[in-house]
This record gives sequence, structure tokens and C-alpha cells, in this order.
Amino acid sequence: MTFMKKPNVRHPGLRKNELGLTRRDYEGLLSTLCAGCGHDSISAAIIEACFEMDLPAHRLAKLSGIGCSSKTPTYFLNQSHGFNSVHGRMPSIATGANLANRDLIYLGVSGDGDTASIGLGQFCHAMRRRVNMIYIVENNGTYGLTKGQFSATSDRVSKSKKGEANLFEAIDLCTLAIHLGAGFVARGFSGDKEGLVPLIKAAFHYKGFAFLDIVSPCVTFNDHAASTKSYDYVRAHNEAMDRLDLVPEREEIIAQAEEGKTVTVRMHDGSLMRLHKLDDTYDPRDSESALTTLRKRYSKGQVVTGLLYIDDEDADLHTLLNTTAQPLNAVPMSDLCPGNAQLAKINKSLR
Amino acid sequence: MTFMKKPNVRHPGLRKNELGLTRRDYEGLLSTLCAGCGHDSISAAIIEACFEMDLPAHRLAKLSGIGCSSKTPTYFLNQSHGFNSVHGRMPSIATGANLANRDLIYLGVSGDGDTASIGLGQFCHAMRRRVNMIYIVENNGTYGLTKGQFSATSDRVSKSKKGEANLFEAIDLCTLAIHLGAGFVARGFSGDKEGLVPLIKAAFHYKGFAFLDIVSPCVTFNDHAASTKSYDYVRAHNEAMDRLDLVPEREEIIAQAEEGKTVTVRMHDGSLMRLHKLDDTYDPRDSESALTTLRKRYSKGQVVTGLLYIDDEDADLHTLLNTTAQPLNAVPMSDLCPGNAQLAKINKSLR
Amino acid sequence: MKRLNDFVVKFANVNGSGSASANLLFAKSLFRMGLGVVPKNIFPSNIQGLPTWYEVRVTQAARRARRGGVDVMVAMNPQTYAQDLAEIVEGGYLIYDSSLPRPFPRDDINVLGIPIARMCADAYLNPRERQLFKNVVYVGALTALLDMDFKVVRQAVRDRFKGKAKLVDPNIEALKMGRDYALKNFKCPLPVRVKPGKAPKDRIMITGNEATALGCVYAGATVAAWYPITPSTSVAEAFERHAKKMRLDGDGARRVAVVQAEDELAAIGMVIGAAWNGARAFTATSGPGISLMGEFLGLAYFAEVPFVLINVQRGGPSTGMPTRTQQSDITTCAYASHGDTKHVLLFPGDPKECFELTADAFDLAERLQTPVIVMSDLDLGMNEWVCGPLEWDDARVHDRGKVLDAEALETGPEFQRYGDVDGDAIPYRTLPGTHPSKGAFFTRGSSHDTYAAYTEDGQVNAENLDRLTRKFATAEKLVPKAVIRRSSQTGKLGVINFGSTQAAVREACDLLARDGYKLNAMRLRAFPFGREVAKFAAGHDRIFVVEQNRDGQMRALLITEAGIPAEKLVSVLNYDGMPLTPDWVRGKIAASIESDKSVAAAMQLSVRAM
Amino acid sequence: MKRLNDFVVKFANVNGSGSASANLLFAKSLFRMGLGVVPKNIFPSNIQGLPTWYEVRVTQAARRARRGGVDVMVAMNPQTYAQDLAEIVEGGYLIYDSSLPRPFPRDDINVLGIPIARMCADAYLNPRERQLFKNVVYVGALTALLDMDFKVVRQAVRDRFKGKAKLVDPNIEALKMGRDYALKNFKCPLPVRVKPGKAPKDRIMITGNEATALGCVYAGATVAAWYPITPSTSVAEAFERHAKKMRLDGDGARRVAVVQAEDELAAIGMVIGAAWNGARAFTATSGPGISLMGEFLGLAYFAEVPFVLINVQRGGPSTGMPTRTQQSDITTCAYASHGDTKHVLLFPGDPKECFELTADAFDLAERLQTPVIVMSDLDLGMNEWVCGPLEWDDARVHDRGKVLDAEALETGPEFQRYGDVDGDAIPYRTLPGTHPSKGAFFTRGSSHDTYAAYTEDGQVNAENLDRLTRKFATAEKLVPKAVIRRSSQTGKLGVINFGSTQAAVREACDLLARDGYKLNAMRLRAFPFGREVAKFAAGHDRIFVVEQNRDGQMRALLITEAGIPAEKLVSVLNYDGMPLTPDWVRGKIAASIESDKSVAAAMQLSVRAM
Ligand SMILES: Cc1ncc(C[n+]2csc(CCOP(=O)(O)OP(=O)(O)O)c2C)c(N)n1
Ligand SMILES: Cc1ncc(C[n+]2csc(CCOP(=O)(O)OP(=O)(O)O)c2C)c(N)n1
Ligand code: SF4
Ligand code: SF4
Ligand SMILES: [Mg+2]
Ligand SMILES: [Mg+2]
Repeated sequence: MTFMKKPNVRHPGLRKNELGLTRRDYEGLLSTLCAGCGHDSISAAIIEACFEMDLPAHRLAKLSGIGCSSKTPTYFLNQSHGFNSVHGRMPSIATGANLANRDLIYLGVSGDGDTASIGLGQFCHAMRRRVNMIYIVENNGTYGLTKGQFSATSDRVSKSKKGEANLFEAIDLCTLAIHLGAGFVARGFSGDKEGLVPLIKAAFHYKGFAFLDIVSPCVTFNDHAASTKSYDYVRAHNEAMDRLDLVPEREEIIAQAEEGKTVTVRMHDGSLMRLHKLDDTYDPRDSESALTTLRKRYSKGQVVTGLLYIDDEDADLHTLLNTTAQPLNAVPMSDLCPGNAQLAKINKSLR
Repeated sequence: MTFMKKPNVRHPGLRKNELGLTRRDYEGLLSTLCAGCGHDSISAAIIEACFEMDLPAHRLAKLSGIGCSSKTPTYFLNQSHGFNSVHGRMPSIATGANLANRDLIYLGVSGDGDTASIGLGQFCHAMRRRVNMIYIVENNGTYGLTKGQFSATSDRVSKSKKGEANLFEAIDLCTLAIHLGAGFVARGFSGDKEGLVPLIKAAFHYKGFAFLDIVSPCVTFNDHAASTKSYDYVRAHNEAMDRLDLVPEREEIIAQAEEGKTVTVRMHDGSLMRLHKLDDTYDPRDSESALTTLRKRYSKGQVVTGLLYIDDEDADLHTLLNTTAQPLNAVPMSDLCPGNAQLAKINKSLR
Repeated sequence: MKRLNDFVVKFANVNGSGSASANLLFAKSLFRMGLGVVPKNIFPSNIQGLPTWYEVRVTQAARRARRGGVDVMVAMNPQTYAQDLAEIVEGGYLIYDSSLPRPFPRDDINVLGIPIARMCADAYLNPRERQLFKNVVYVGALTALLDMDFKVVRQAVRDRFKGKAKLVDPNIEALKMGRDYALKNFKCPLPVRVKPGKAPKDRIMITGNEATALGCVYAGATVAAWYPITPSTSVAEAFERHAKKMRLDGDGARRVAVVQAEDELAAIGMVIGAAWNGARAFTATSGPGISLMGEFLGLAYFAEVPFVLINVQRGGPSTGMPTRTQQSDITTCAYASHGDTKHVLLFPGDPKECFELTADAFDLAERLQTPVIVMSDLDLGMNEWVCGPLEWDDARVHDRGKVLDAEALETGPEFQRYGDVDGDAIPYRTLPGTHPSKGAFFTRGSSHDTYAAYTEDGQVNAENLDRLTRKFATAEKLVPKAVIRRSSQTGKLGVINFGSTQAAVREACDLLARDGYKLNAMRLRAFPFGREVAKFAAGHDRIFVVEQNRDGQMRALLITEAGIPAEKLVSVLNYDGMPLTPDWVRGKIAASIESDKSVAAAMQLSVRAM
Repeated sequence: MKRLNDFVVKFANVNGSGSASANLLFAKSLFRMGLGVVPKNIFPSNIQGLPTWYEVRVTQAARRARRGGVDVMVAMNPQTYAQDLAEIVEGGYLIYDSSLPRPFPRDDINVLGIPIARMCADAYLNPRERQLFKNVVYVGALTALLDMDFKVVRQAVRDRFKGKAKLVDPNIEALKMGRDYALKNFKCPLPVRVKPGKAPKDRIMITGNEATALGCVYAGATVAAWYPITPSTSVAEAFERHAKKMRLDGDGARRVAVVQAEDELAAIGMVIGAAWNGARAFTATSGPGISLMGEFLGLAYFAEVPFVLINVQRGGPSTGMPTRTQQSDITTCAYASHGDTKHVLLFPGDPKECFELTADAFDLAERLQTPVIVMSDLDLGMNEWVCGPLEWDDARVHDRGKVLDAEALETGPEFQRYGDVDGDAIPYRTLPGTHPSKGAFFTRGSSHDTYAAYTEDGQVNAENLDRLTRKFATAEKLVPKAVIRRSSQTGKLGVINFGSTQAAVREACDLLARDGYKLNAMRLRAFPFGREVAKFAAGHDRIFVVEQNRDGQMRALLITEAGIPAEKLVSVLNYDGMPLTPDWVRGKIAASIESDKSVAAAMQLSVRAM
């Protein structure tokens, strides 16, 4: 992606969405990632999803840590504010941003190094706090930006490009997310855009912590034969658990769902999500079943993708804190500063 | 425990262990914790266990973070070196200490604030690395030393002493430990010394990361009626999963185990652990079953205690790193410094 | 020994035994009698069972420093009995619990035994009450011994237990029990005693942390994220308490969000996220927390995110002395983070200033788009201080700094996040969500150009760094000025101090003046230093810099950042963790003046409290 | 333009395209021809597709600084073509890929077009080979144009691909393809060319990080814990590589443990744990990592745990310029952590010193029982430098410091962990597991007495802090001395520098001497400063302090810690992230000398590279 300048001409035939915007309007700067990097496909999927959802991009904030993955917010949604913070600490930035303005959409993008190593604590605690955000890990099992060290999501059987063995078991972020209280947990694969876009859209419709673990091969350091995060490996071992359909609030559901195979979940914004299960032994509304499935499939070497778990509890961090409906950053000072009369009372209580 | 000086007279009748030491020889300084604090009972159990195991105390290193719980290493095993480090970072200190000398026993003591909040990342990664150590969390669901704030292991239904509600779900450290690769996971209760001592002993016999989550009421800030970490609550809801018997290497097993009820595990030091299950729906050698049991029982409000999970893989961090058998801190410099001849070769390769 | 309205009472207790409340009642009653009181709580870093002391200096209204020396010792802790006894001045008084016999190795003091434990054992059945009321009994005795106005004390009890009416009478009973015993057994009042004073009626008694928290409320802070740590915990807790009460919307929902984070890294991260998103946000921490916040402080400096950090300093280094006071984070805070960074620091001198400077800190932070660190300390933060009433000018407009709204973006010139449009080196910022197609930018800690775009052009980055230097020069003009107190226009001797040492230094200067040494005093209130600082130095030959740290950290800053010649600045250093006494300060300065006046010798003066 | 053995070649490439290996081959071949070479890799903070440059100064053997200006530009990157073209000196050479037409807006340079892409497209089928061999082709052309010894180049290829014999011939073929094209189409050699030099045969070419890693190996470090971060990553990676090879026991097991930690807090924690337990341990990091290590550094200072921290500095503040060089962590490292802390810093000036000072650092750390920070930087750490061979004295005894073994505990006096037995303020320590009943103690970051027992006695704690100050004075005597190079015994002008700027400053002094300005030069190698530092300053009126940071951090340290009057010290500051050139240093110093000599003006001199 790196060499060519994007032509500035707009195809007049480019489809427009309800906001009158084209896909191009959802793009960002030209990517500086390696040609073929999985992360670029995820950016493309985010662009696609936002375009299709008629999202007003300036109502979204893009947040990230440090890494190749964390650079990607520069490459989509040019009209959104972005915050490329420090390594592993995006969750706290996102939490604070969300506290200040509950009305925006928060999209966090991180890497497996950023999240599973240095950021593990913050990641867990942001989930536990039910911060209303979408949290994407672009998971390549390696430290791309620092040139290919193993990350904590590298599978034990995976080998480095130079053939070194990985000594430790992988941390499964989806399992962790379900445990720590993420209400929406899915896994995608950057090589499967068709599966990815609906997952991203569903995450946008979810209120609470929506976690997306997206396997995203690093073509430069972790796409070789002995890697379990290579395009080939994931394609060969990908087990899709379901396919999603999102039915916006305004549309009626016409077809009746096939019993046992389709799960319909009403999202907090009123839209409906229909989940066509490809495996009927598990129920994404049951954390126990999701966890068991994850573990069983993993032990067979499978990479399970799809919506793995959804919890329809409506309480996000603001609900728990009982904050006012108005964004805190918009409450006028007159409602915040109690004034001198109140202070006089306080003084009195201190005498 | 605080006011009285311990009398210096030794009861001549005090039982001696095989090293010729009495229980008293395993004690530490006088505790400065609150009278009745659960942590003091854990110290007592550690003393008891070490005495009974004939442990040469100077071959053990006591490590901790910061908190009332982290102070306790001062109150046991006066002949052991101790390291009261900084808040939440004991796991890394322990990892490093272990790397330097694989021949000592490492006993880490932490609190729920120390481990589940600031230390969560290090805790998880130490387990993942299979550091050969015993890691005890003295879990009181509160920040004792900073005067009673909620910790991340406070149950959502628990209330503070002043009656404030806890907003967030508890992090279950045992579940996390099983997921992250701790090979020995148990829960104890400081009010149940009888159950606790065998658990501690078993942890000492285990090679790898042995995790003990010990519920340990804070009498000053979290022992009230609305707390789920009070003595009363835990006594009422304690569900013991098993009782342990440790049979030292040298002794023969005579009695045959009752089928299905007793599990015998050979520890890496050759001793045998016999586990009498009180619940036959779960198998502590099966992580899946342990996790399911933990979740099910917790949702019923039960506090499950006992040995919950044991994995008999023999590989600790040193095995994985293929370090030499000799403690690294004892390798003579002559074996470490390659000398000038070798340097000449290196110089040559740089020309 | 006769001492009217001028003495020190010290209570020696065991912590967790309920003494704090009784001791505060004692101090509060004297305060209400119109006297100056200087209470200091000297407590251990544990929860129960260790020695703790509460010291109250009774004095004229204007004095606010600890005095040192004890005139009346209430020795309730057998563990520290010997040490406590030794502290009493010649001719002073020992009040002790005579329920058990005690030795009295000193014959130069007056001993008043009260069988407190026995009295309580007789009066109460419940062991907890037996313990708790012991404290009230000795206060009761003191009311008689010191000739306190019992009506005032009684009222103080009523106020203390407002809402818990059941507790009022038993407490007053216990007071009376002690009082009656004293009246019956001792010649009351003692020569050491009080009479009502004439202090201004509007004074208040408040801790610095409480005042700081109120400063945050009045500044309109809506997001606070913090992690518990002594001695800063009560800033966040008081903020939450006040904000929860005073910030309710019509539906009972809160116009504030307070989050207890999982650690200090997360706390400051949340605050930066919130501040970036346009909320006024702060965190409060101490010692170790400051060290952990370094990386994020550098990000906020470089990405220019405004927020307030309250640092209630404690004894360092490392975990150090968590329950003792120091001013030893100055270097660390001024330069926190790797690379070339500098931070704005404010140094309040008493709780009233904690309130004011904290409120100012938010304005400064948003005006300058940078973190502002309020440097309090344990003595200031956790002890009760008597000071003038907190005041808020309702006409005051909060300075929200240079934030462009949708209209400004629509009509204004092209938006450059890091451009120096106004010549003050302060750029304009926009908040997320403001405008559909204008004003979006990328905040980052990596090198960037004026459009906030990533650049690896070293020149462009250096220009941005230069602008940050110029912005710091702008800060110099905006921060609160140092307060200068001249004793003499011609004097060549000066003293510089800052923060909580103010009370002791001021009184020491008065003492020194009495001895014939007239020193002009400058109290710093901010870093960067305003011009008045170098100017003050230029006008003096020799200046004592009083600080509570080992390394003379502020002195170093004055030398390098205000350009004051090192040989002028003589360190007067204390780092034993106790609040300074005027007498100690006076002693050190007088000794230095009197001793060899060679600059070389003076520069080595690095001493600490007795 | 004629230039024999004295010119600069610069390669403009795209990263990830395989140019690094070819460019290094070029530099290495010249080095083997007995010339001085100064290669600088100027690379972006990404993995593939962005502009990257490799600059090689060819010079006499003693010169080791970047020169600036480009005589021969090999412009392979269309993105930066215009900028690259502009950099060529008048009369210089442009070598470009003429496969596609290009404009040449300059007529004062010589243009040599080689259809490199076309040649490779013709010669190779595999697209990766087509790309890779382009780099080899231009090196081949240069061998002819610059009159390089082709035998040397060929041998360099063979050595490069030792063990991968299959790659040797294709590379030599590609070299020849370029060489033949040049011989056929241009007048070879150019007036800019080389002839074999007479540099000492024992020189080596090595990066500072490699040398640092070897220093750790030779010091006997057995535990390394680290977290990847540019530009320090290669220290840990090289250490692991060497140690894995040279530290095998009879069973093939390793006498070393290297752990990639989950972050910098864990890395330094592991190192402290290991060091406490008696292993020699180190970590390596950069910028953000340093900030994150603050709390632990304070613990190690106060608890007196010896270890080595390698800080390979990069462009700050915050994430800053991760692939550019700076010396801007000096203040942060000297005072890392809250409270009164001070750390020992070492400043190696070239890779050989990286090796030596790193090895010394372990001895110093264990002798002093404190962390020692080796302050390298990106230029020193990641670029190849030519220097003398690394040497190890086999008779050297590693100084393990004051550690008591079981026998000493048995027979010696009562063990006091923090007592000052020897008057040097360095206490004795014991290792866990040493003795069944003697020598156990509690390591802690909280205030402690000489027995390591917790104390809240402020006096006792202050005494311990005073001992630490005295220990720092002991450090002053043990650290490596500053290196002084006198040009004149009577001169009043001096220059102070440290670290990687050594090469440029030394050459600048020679240039200045030629201009008639004789400056005595002092290169600092450690903090705390030895006595020679203040002495040097005392002997000069005006001293230029050359540093690669914005705030003059070392100058501030010299003023406050060596007591040098501020007005003597004139800052010469560069912070654009590029290695200094002698010419720039000369220019700044000369300009300052020539301009108004008033001290006031000079003090403001704060400039940066063009
Ligand atoms: C505190 C800190 N430590 C280390 C680094 C260096 N660093 C930059 S990116 C990165 C790892 C990125 O890995 P990951 O998050 O998996 O992203 P990827 O590049 O693989 O997409 C590291 C260690 C840093 N920037 N900050
Ligand atoms: C970096 C840092 N932050 C905060 C503190 C303050 N602090 C001391 S103990 C503690 C919490 C202890 O809680 P826990 O680990 O549960 O121990 P407990 O006292 O309950 O046994 C905190 C926050 C600290 N010492 N260091
Ligand atoms: S190094 Fe890997 S993760 Fe980074 S941009 Fe290249 S392919 Fe993507
Ligand atoms: S405060 Fe709680 S945890 Fe701490 S010592 Fe007291 S009872 Fe134990
Ligand atoms: Mg990655
Ligand atoms: Mg706790």
C-alpha cells in the first residue's frame, strides 16, 4: 500500500450512504504498514462497516497504544479525533475519554503485545468496569514494530521466523474477556473480510465492552510455515461458529428463525442481531458454553471465529456510576461550581 | 497480638522436628496487624507447615509487595531472607530471584489489592512463565492498609463498612490462575487452620507455580454483616472440596484409596499427595472441571475451598529456559567470563 | 511554670483505640474558644496497635507552626511511656492513667494520675466502650485543668455527633467524669491554662486535603481517577463526598465521575483521556504513585493535554516513611519523564491556598495546555490547620483555555493543532465530536508537526520543542507570584521557602528579628519562577533556602532555572519527617550567620531537625 | 572535485527492501581496505516502505564523526529524490536508477545513470531477487567508480554469507554486473575515490549495543530481563546470542537466563530480584522504559540492590523520535524516582568503551550496592563504529563487593545490613540461603535502621539517608575519571562533552585549533563527577558544554553537583536527532567566541543543528 499516492479523483459512481458520504470519506491517511499486513485489512473492514452504518465519523474517537496495529487509526476515519497514546495504556485513556463524554463512540485498537503483555492489567480492568467501547486487538502473535519477538498470544507450538521455539503457552484473550466481564466477545480473521464486517458492525451496536480479537497475520515476521498466526494456518484451521445479520431498528424481521440454529438478540439501540449458528453445541448467550467451546476447539488446533459470547446486561460504567445523561464535558460551569453561598455553609461547618 | 512481648522462655517440652527445631524457631517478629486479622492466622499456618515439614528456613526466601498482607513475612520464618518490595510487583522480584538461584524455595505473599489490581499483569505473567514458587494471596476483599477501599476481588453484592455498594464484579483469582497456567491452584480460609496447613504443605511439594487464594477477613474494614469476606459469611458459605494427606517419599502407602473418592498424585519431589474428594462431580486434574465447578458454586454464593486444580507437568521456567542445574548465582566467574582468547576471536569476526 | 494560652499538649495513644476523635474534640474546643491551635497527628503506617501521638500547640491566633517541646503530656500508651516522659519540659505536667502503678524517674515535672481505666471499667460494661471513653475522660479532665469553657466543649460534642443523637449524652457524661475527677483531686486550673481568645470569628479549621478537594469541586472538575495511597487518599475521598452531594442533576444522577483505578498508571491515563475529551480532570497521589506516572506525564507534556495532578508528598525515597512529611519530590516532579520535559508546579502554603491554588491549577492547565502539579505534603494535607475562610468569587470565569468550537472552526483560519498563532506559544485545540469535517487531529506522543501529523523531520520536531520552551516562558508569567515579606529594605539576608514550612519560617523570622537578624522572606508559590524570584535573589547577599528534603532540591532548581548563583543560597534542610518548628529554623539560620561567614562553609550547611 | 579517501557517500533507500545488507557490505569493504569509515543508518520508525538512508563517511583512520554534506548520492528512493538531490555538494555525484526517466534540476553536479531495475529485471525472474539485487548492483558499480579493491569486496561477501554458500555466487555476480556496467559506461575511477589506507590492522567495526552486550557477558551477568524497545533491543538480543553460545555447561544447558518480560516494570523487577539473590543481572531499555522503571530504581537505591541498567537513549520526550539519537535522559536518570535519590551514571564514548564501562558497571554496582546506569544512545548503540579491539585482562578479578559468606557470618562481628563498618558508607550484605541462623534480613523500600528493621524514627531514617549521601561520595572516587585532552596549558577556553558526541567534538577541537582557538577538552565518563571535573572548570574561564538535548541537562548537573558557576558554562545544544558533525560544533563554538563575549549572552546560547 505504501508506494502509490491515492488518486484524488472521485468516481462519480461511488455509492453514497445515508449521510451522503462515500467509502472514501471514511478512509484515513495512506498506510505505512508492510504491503500485505493483516492490519490493513482490518482498517478496510472498519471503513466498510462505518460506511455501511452511516456513521458520522466525527462522533467517534479512535484510541490506540503503540505498535504497528496501534498506528492503524491513522489509516481510517480521517474525520475522527485520534489518540495514539503510550504502550499498553489505551484502556485507561479510553475509560477516561468515555467518562468525559458518554455520547461519542469509542473505538480502541491495540496489538497483542500492547494488550496481552504490557497492557494486560489495564485491559482486564477496563472490561471489568464495563466501559462502553469497542476494543479490537489486531492479533499477530508477534511484536511487529520491534521486529518479531514472540508475544504472549503466540501459541506454544508456533516458531519464530528464525525457527526458535516459543517457550510459553498463549494467553487466549477471548477467554480472558469472557471471564473479566466483556459483554460482547468475538474473534475475527483479517483474511476474512466477509466475516469481519458484520462482527465489527455488531460490536458498534453493542452497549458495553465489545471485544474483538482479530487474527491478523504479520507478513514480515510471522507469516511463515511454522507460525500458527500465518494466513495459511488460519485459513486452514478457521472454524466459523456463526454468521451474523444485523437488522436495523426500523426494519421488521420477516423470516422466522430456524429453531435452534438462529439466535436473535435485541441490541440496546433497538436493532436486532440475528446469529446463524454453524455449530449448535454452543450458545453465545451462555458464558460457560462459550468458554468450553473455546478451550475444546483450541486444544484441537482450531481457530474459532465469530461471535462467541454476548451478554445483554445493559449496565455500562456510566450506569454503574449513576452519572448524569448529559456528557460531563458539556455540563455548564454554573452546574458544576457550587458558588460562594455554598462555600459559606462549608466554612460554617468547619468552625 | 500486639501488646504483649513474647516471653523468651522456651517450654522444654515443646516438640522438636527432625531438624531439632521447635515451632518457635519458625516464628517471626511480633505481628503489628490488628488483633484478629485473618492474615495472622495464615502466618501461623505457614509456621506450622514449615515446622512440620522440617524445612530449613534459611533455604526459603519470603517475598511480598505492599499492604497489611505483604507485611506478614516479617511475622514468620525469622531465619529466612525477606524482600518486601513495591506494590504489586512481587511476581517480578520472585521471578528474578528464582532465576538467580533455582535451589531455594520461594514463598510470595500478597494481598488482593496487590495482586488483583496493580499487580494483575505481573501475576498473570509469572504464572504463564511457570515460575517455581508458592504464591499466596491473603484475600480480604479490601485494601486494609489504606483503610478499607473495595478491591477487585470484592464481590458485587458485598457492601463496605459504611454501607456503600460495590459496583463491579469480583475477579476470581483461582479461575484466572487456572487459565494462565498455574499448575497448582487451591483456595483456603484463614479461619480454617486445619484445612489450610495441608494445602500449604502440598504447595511446598509442588514444582511449578502453586497458587493459594486464602480468604482472610479484615476485622477492621471488612468483617461486617454485609461483607462476603467476613468470618461469618465465609464460615457459613464455605464448601470444602477435598481434604489432603501428604505422604512423604519415604513412607509407603498402606491403605488403598477408595475408588472415585480419592485421587493420588505423585509430586515432583517423590512424595505422594492423597486427595479425599468431598464432591465427586469434579476432578482436580481436569482444568475444565475445576473451572466449571468454580463458576457454578460461585453463582450459588458458595466459597469453594480445597485443592481445585493440579497439573503434573514437570516443566518450570528453568526447564523451559534450559538453564544449568547449578544455581546461576553460584556458577564461578571462570565459567561465566569467556576470557581474552575468546574475545580475540570475536574481534576477528568483526574485521 | 505559668503559661496562659501558650503551651503544648501532647497525647500519646495507641492507634485504632479511638483517641483521634477525642483529641480532635480537644483541639476544636480550644479553636472555638478563639485561640490559635496547631494540631499535629503523628501516626504510624499501620492500622491498629502501634504508638500514635497527637500534639496540640495552643497559641495566639496568628501562629500556625508546631512549637516542639511538651508542656502537658497525656501519656496513655505504656509502650512509649519512657520516651513520652522524657519529652516533657522542665516544670511541665504529666497526666497518666494511674489504674496501674508507674515509675516516675523525673522529679522536675508535675505528675497528675487519673485512674482512667478503672473509672471506665466501673462505668461501662462493653469492652469497646471501656476503651473508647478512656479518651473522652482525659479530655474531660483537661477541660478542668486548663480551664476550658465547658459549654464550648459540650457544644463541640453535639456538633460532632449530629445525626447520632444517642452518642451525645454518653460522651458528655464521660467528659464530666474526667472533669469531676480533676476538679476534686487537683488544684484546677493549672498555671498552664487558657482563657478565651479574640481570634477572628471567621476562621476555619480544615485539612489541606479537604481544601484541595473543594478546590477541585469549585474548579468544576468532573472526572477524578485515583488509586489509594497515604497521604493523598483523602483528597479523592473528600472530592467524591462533596461532589456526590453538591453535583446532583434533577434526576438524582451525578455530574461527576470518580473512579478508583487499578493503579496509578491507569489513574493518570483516565485523567488524560478525560482531559483530552474536554472534561476537567485530576488525580491525586503520593511518592510511589508519582514515579509510576512518569511516562504519562511526559505524554501529556508533549501532546499538550491539560490536567491537574495533586501530589501530597510523604517521606521518601521508595516506600520510605508513608506517614511522615517531606518536600522531596521537587526534582522528580519538575522534570518527570524521560527526554526534555518540564512541568508547572504550584506550592500552596496552607489549606486556604490549597483551595485557591488547586482551583487556579485547573485554569492554568487549560490555559497552558499542560499538566499542572499541586505540591502539597502530608503535614499540610492531613493535619488540621486554622486559616481564614474559603472564598469564591461568583463573578470568576473559569478559564477554559484555547478550545475551538464548531463555529470557530467553520469561520476561522485553517486549524493547526500545534501552531503558535498568538505568539504565546500556546496552540489551539479542538474536542472530539465538535465538527463533522473540521478540526479532527491525531494526538500522539511521537514527534509531530504543527498539524499534529507524525514527522521524522528532526528540524520540525526541534521547532516544536522550542515552542514548548517558549510556552514554559509564558507559564512563568501566568503562575502565582512568590510572596515577599520584607523586614528591612537594606537587609542583605534573605530566606526562601515554600509550602507547608511557611508557618515555621514566618515565626522563625520573627524570632530572628527579635535577635537582631532582619531577614527578608520570599515564599515561592510556583515553578517556573517568576521574575520576582531572581530579582529578590539579586537584592540579597545570602539567602537561606529552607526545605524538607536531603538534597536541597529547590535550591538546585533556583540555581539552574532562576539563574541564582549557588554561593548565595545556603541550604537549611530537614528530612526527619516531622513538621518544622520555628525554633529549629531560627537555630539553624542564626548558627549559620554567627559561624564562619565564608561562603564555602555556608554552602555545606546541611542539617536536620534535632 | 577531487577527493581521495575523504568523502561521503549516501544511499537513499526504502526500508524493508534489503538495502541494509548491501550498504553494510560497502562500508565493511572500505574498512577492510584500511580506511576510516563512519557509517550512519538513518531509519524510520516502521518496518517497510518508508525512506531510509545510509551514510558513509570515508576518511583517515582517526576520524570517527559524521561529516555532513554528500559527495556521492546513490538515490534509489523516488519518494525522497528531490530532497536527496538537493543534499549533494557542488561538483558531487548523483548515481540513480535510470530505468525510468528522472528530472535533474541541478547542473552543478555529475549525474551517473545506471538502469538498475532494468538490469535486474533482465537478470532475475523472482521478484524478491529483482528487488534485493538492485542494492548489490549499485555497490558493484561503486567498486569501480571509487576504485575499490574488488578482491576485498568479494571476500566480504564470502564472509557475510558464511554458512549460506549458495548465496555467495549470485551476490558476486550481481556485484560484477554493476561493476561491469560502470567500467563500460563511465570513466572509472572518479576523482572521488579511494586507495588502500594504512589503518592499524587490529581495528574492529562494531555497534555499541553489540559491545555493551559483550561487556555484560564478560562481566559474568547471568540474568537478563528486558522488554523490546528501539534502540536498546539489540543489547538484549546480542547478549542472548553470545551467552547462549559461550555459556554452555557439559550437558548443553545454559549458564544464563534471558527473559523477555511483559513490560519494563517486570524487567527491572526481575533484575532486582536476581541481583538481590546474588546473580549479576541487567536490563536494557530506552526512553519510555526509563520512565516506567522509576519506582523500582528508587527501591534499588534505597534498599541498596546492585544491578546494571543500560539506557540506549533516543529522541524524547514521550514516544518522541524512536529512531533518532539524543542524550536527553540525563536529569531523569540521575534523579530517577521520587524522594531524595541519586544514581551512578556511566557515559561510554565509543563501542570499545561500551564494552569496558559496561563491564565496569557491574563491578561498581556490586561494590557500591546500587544501580549503575550505562548511558548509551542510538547513534552509539545502533551504528557501526570503527574502534580498537576489545580487550579483556584475564587476570582481572571481578569485584563482587561486600558479600558475607557463611564463614564470615560465623566468625565475624554481629551482622548489620546497613551499618557503615568500613567508613566508606558501603554496608555488607548477605545472600539468601547462606547460613542457617545468621545473616537473614528483610530487604524493604520502607524506612529502616542499620539492621534493616522497619523504623518510623525519623532520626534513624535520616542517618541512613546521610549514609547514602556519603556512599555517593565514595562512588565519586570509584567511577571512571573524566578524560582531559589539553591543547594548551594556558588556554582559558574549554569544552565539556560526553558519550557519542566525542568523535565530533574531538574533530571540532582540531578544526578550531586550526582556526586559532585552542580549547582544552574534558570528556565526562561518569556521574557523580570526580574532583577532576571541578578542577578543570576552575582552570578555565569559559567552557562550552556540548549536549544532545534541549535543556542543557548535563550543564545543570555540572552547576548543581560539581559546583561550577553557571556563567562559565555555555550550552551548545543539538536536538534534531542526528549525530553531530564536527563542523556544526566548530561553527557554534567559533560563533560564540567571536560574538559578543559577554557572559550573559553566552549563557543563552541554545542552538541546534542546521
Ligand atoms: C513503554 C514502551 N515499551 C516498549 C515500547 C516499544 N514497542 C513499540 S511497539 C511494541 C510492540 C508492539 O507489538 P504489538 O502490540 O503486538 O503490535 P504489532 O506491531 O505487532 O501490531 C513495543 C514493545 C514502547 N513504545 N513503549
Ligand atoms: C504504587 C503504590 N500505590 C499505592 C500504595 C498504597 N498502598 C499501600 S497498601 C495498598 C493496598 C493494599 O491492599 P491489599 O494488597 O489488599 O493488602 P491488605 O492491606 O488488604 O492486606 C495500597 C494501595 C503503594 N504503597 N504504592
Ligand atoms: S511488521 Fe508485521 S505487523 Fe508491522 S506492518 Fe509489517 S506486517 Fe504489519
Ligand atoms: S486493617 Fe484489616 S487487613 Fe490490615 S491488619 Fe487490620 S484487620 Fe488485617
Ligand atoms: Mg502484534
Ligand atoms: Mg486486601
